[in-house]
Amino acid sequence: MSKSPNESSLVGAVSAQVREAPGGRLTRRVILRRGAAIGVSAPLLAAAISRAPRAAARQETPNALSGEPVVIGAPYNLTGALASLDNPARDGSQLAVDELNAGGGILGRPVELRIYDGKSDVTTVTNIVRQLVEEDQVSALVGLTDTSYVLAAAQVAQDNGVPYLDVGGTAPIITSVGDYVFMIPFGDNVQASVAAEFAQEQGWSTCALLLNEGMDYTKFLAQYFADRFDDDDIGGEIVSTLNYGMGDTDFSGQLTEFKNLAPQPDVLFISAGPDEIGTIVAQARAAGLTMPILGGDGYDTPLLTELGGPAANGVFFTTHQGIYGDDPAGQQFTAAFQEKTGQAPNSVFAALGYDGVRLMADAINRAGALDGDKVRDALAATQGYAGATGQISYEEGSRIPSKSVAIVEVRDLKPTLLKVVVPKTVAPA
Amino acid sequence: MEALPTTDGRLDGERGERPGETALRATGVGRSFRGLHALTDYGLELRRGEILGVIGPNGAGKTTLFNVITGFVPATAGRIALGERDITGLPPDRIASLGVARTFQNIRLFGRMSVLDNVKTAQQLNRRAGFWETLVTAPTFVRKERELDSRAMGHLESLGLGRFQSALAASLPYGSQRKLEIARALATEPRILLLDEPAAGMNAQETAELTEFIREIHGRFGLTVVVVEHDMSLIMRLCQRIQVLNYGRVIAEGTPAEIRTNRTVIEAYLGTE
Amino acid sequence: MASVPSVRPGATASRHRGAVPALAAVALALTLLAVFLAYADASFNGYRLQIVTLVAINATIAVALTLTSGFTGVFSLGQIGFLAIGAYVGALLNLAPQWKSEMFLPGLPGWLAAFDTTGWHPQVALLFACLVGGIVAATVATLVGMPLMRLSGHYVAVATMGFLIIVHSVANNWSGVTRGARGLSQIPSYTNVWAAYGCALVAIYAAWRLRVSPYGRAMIASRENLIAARAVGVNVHRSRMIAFVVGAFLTGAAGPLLAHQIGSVAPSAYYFTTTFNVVIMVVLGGMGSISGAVLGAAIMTLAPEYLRGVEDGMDLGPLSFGALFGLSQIILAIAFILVMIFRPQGFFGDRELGLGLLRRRGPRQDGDEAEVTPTLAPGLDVGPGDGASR
Amino acid sequence: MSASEFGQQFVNALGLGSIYALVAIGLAMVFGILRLINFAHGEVLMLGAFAAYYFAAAGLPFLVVVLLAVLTTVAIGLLMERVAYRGIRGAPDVALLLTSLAVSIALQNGALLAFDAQPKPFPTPAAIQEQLTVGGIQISVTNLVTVGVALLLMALLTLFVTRTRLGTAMRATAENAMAAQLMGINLSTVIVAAFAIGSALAAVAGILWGARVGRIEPLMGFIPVLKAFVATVIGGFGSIPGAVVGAYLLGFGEIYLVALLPGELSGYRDAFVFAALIVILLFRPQGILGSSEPEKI
Repeated sequence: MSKSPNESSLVGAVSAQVREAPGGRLTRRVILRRGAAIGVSAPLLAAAISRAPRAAARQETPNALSGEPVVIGAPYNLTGALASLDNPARDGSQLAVDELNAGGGILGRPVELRIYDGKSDVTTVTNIVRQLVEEDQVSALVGLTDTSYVLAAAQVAQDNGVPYLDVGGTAPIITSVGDYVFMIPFGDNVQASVAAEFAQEQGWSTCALLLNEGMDYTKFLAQYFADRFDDDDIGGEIVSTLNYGMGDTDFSGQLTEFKNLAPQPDVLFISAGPDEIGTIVAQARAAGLTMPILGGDGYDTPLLTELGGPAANGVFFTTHQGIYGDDPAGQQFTAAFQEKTGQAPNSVFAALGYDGVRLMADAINRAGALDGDKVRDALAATQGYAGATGQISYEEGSRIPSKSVAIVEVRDLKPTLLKVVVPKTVAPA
Repeated sequence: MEALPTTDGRLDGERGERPGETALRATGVGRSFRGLHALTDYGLELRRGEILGVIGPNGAGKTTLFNVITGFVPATAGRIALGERDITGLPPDRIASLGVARTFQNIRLFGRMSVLDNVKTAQQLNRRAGFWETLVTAPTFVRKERELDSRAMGHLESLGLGRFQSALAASLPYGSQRKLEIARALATEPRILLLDEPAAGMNAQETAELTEFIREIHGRFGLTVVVVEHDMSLIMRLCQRIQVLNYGRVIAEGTPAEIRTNRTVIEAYLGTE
Repeated sequence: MASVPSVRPGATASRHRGAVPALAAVALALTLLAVFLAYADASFNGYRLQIVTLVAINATIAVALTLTSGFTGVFSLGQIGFLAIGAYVGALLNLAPQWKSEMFLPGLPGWLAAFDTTGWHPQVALLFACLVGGIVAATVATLVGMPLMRLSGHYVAVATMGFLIIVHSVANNWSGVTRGARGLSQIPSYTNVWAAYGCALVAIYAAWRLRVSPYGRAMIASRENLIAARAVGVNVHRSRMIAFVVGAFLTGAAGPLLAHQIGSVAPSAYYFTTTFNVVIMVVLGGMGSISGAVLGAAIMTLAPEYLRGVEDGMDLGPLSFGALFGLSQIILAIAFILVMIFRPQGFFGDRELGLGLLRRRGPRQDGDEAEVTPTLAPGLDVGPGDGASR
Repeated sequence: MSASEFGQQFVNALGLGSIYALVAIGLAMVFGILRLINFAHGEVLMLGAFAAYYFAAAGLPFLVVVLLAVLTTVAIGLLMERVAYRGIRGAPDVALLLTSLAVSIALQNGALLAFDAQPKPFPTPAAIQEQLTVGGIQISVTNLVTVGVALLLMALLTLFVTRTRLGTAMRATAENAMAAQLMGINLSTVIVAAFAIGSALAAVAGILWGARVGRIEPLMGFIPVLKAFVATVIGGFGSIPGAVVGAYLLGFGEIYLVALLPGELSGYRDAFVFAALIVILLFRPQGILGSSEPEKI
């Protein structure tokens, strides 16, 4: 993973000069203080030691593969607000690369995943994607889980003709950036429609809605759900809509207000991300809200039951098929992940990150070349690819996969697959 | 000594004042801080061209008086007029632009500005540059700035500070800082100069020099001066009239000779020393 | 009376005599910059070109903040709010009409939705957006500044931070116009190095002209001693307002540059992370120094790029370190703490990089008070016609 | 708003305000003495919560866990003071503020590397996860415990600063550091005490926050410290009673704003809170309990 010297010339040289300027002045006392600085960095040293073995394993290249590695760029927000979503996705992508290297590689060549941290900052994300595309000349891009960041990255990929698989951004608008941009997850409109139709089946006709206006995912999901739930053929009614803020951890204000609705709604649709939902569920039950809670794939993490505890029972959500039930691809992924990391995948994003790399590898192999146009065409032609998150096919002209949606209920603290469905009507993207 | 760029003749003509007229009139001025009366029923008829001394024990309200006149602390009672103009309640920068300048008990210079810029900042009070002519560096701006430069330089040199012009104000020796503060106050081209303990921290020799300096600028700029001071030698040598404050009230007023022999003053003030 | 300060004889005269070589130096520097930009424009890939461009955009913002906060001592944490305003204005003006349609932005007024710059020359559209962005930001700054600039110290910091949070909140929630957290994308990439550096030079020039004018002296005086400044007739509120509004204009003008460079605008890009980044640029360079702000911007733009390689994992002898994402932030933070401990006034303090600085650098005194020694008088006290500082 | 809803929200706000208060006290104490707005205080809170998490995982009884977490954060607070802040005492306000921010960033990212980004479920003892129903009002025991603990600690703190030598020295230093030093008060002792007490309170706040929210994560410190910062401003910088009042006002403001605003506007909650803050600053720039002594001229 070394940079050749000439590559780092501009930025490196300038930075080096700049760095020397203060250095000359920081003299004797620096040495005294430097010891202190080590104190600050102790946690990261600890982390370094614990992560080292994984890095070593990555560097082994199986003998069977030969030639220059195929480099796949992986922009992820590994620090900052999005860290808890993107880190599992990165782990999934890394697992896929390890498996590829242990198997046939891509086009018989070893595979390298080049991961850069976008720091949950849009400008940094475009920087790293440009660096991956234009500096490191990666053959394809896989990564990112939130639409705002995906949109910025996708634009760079499109402009440079590099195929890009969006790992977690579920807003259908993503693919409007251009023909090199494909999604791994289904669109929010699909799962929201499934959820709305499921609510009708259960006879839930009034609903209170909680969402985070500040997050794409939750906002879109809620909006699509409300649109479909209102449709004449369902005839549901949203009786209250409340909002919470990015990074909020205390929802008691909103939940108390729901509690005081009279009559109580049949169901709560809580459009929340994985970070919040366990907390919200626990606080909702604590506030005396006993009705079923319904939501999307953001619920699909162990955090739901870890944080929610018994409160998580009676929670329903739509999610990616694969990990649940007896889908072989999903089971295989779960086992492999367990073996590699010592724990079960703790987020659906791990599976999405895994599928992203696997599908990209599959498309490159089908294209038979690293050429961007050919890979794009191969991706577009994907039919019935068995991913860990379900069957992926791109229909003519669409780069959002037609995927079936799983409906899961938490029973006895275990997510239990109810059924796998395709929505009757999809709310327009 | 070369001709000064700032002469008061112009002011006399423009403002239509004659020596002996009332320069500043305070009537019934009071100021209280949370019920504490720092200044009560204060009255003053400051005659144009005189040097008035204000003395009194610590906490007698001398600095409060200056703060009230210059607008830093609004009066809670009474009126203050500058000539015919009522300045009660005006903000300090307005009062400064109407011709009242002051120095401070603890020197307040613009420490990280050069000596020249300290003076220019004060001098520009009467010579505003337009925003756009500044931004595009119009010839008019260049001319104004040159003029400001040479006036300020002349001013500094006439006060014996010329050689420090590009030093930072904070780096000057103490005595020169005092002088610079006075020079800066003069650069606003005031009619009335308020000096708050100008001799604080000086030895007898320096105080004598300062007394001369004040007397000189008083004559040269045709100023009206009010000086608050603890140092009696300065007050007695300099002032034509003295007001004595105690507990925020004027307890005596008169010529140095009168004050020296005033029983009330001796009891209230000199007796305590 | 202790030490008599050393004095440069005939300083005024030498200032005016120095004008010609100073102008020549500025001309030379501009030529070198132009040559470098031409070279970069022709041969750099998009990544490097973006970094070069971002240096200029960040320099513009940092210089504007130097004007707003460094000169006046009024510490604003709201600068990025103006950047956001400029960026959204630029995006809304120059988005292609199909992206402004009812479907995407239902809350947009009809005339703005119909406003079509796609036929314009890109650079004209960009310039137009910068001007409008700057004007809107300056207008908002006038309204916000009227009350806020009466506060001082930490209270301004908190109040301007409140302004930032309000802007963020509006950007996040006013979905009909801003598309909320999703942000606006598909913004055409109009920004090039010439526009970015042109804007930066305008900002530097404006800040410098104000600095060496009565306005600048009033600002610095009110920073150095608020009470003394008022006593010599400085209208502190007015001079703060000028600094605040001009700073907002320059920042607002940089907004469209950033939007047209990144291609998307989202609230998360204009919040605390960016704010602190810019503040660090200014403090690192020296609050009150224009050239310090430029240097700070360059360091804070380039350093993270340079440090990215460090996060990838490394081998230290027998030890092999895995990827350590977050390491670059830690390194930068520790570096910043060290700078603050050993040089709290930043690299330049109040001074400017210029011929004067090089010529006048005296023996360094111990401690951090070096800048108050007369031998290190700031190269700022330049009179008219002196181009020594840039 | 119905009476029962009002009551429920009241308890809620009281709990939230109590946590803000515990954080704000630490901020105000350090600010009063050093003029330092210690943004890294939020990371002390975070590390206290994580310390509690790991000590609880070791199977220790909860009270021991709390005690150990407090000791851990006190050590961290003192280390922070020694390493980062001692070298910049007396530096300009901005330099102090940004240094604390840098410390905050370093600790945040260090924690991200050491603990992983995934939120961890906080091991709140089952006893305080209960719900009580009193007169039709649902009250969570966590809230009651939070309020109780906060009030107890504030009472102890009041005793400390009014009845002990060190406490008096701290107040004197906050009032006038120069005079206090002239009277023989050792500045370093006072600073160390302020950091120690602040960090101890932060650990408790971290644990209470963990119990309230149910999970902990490396980035959890920023929001409480931001809110506490606002609280200290509302109350008057450097004033401990002011910080407490500000914290409760903020707690109530937030909770009731969410309850009162129509749904489509509740996203603007922060905008309303901060607009209110700005208005308060304009009318009472010195804060609610801050003293308005004019600068001595």
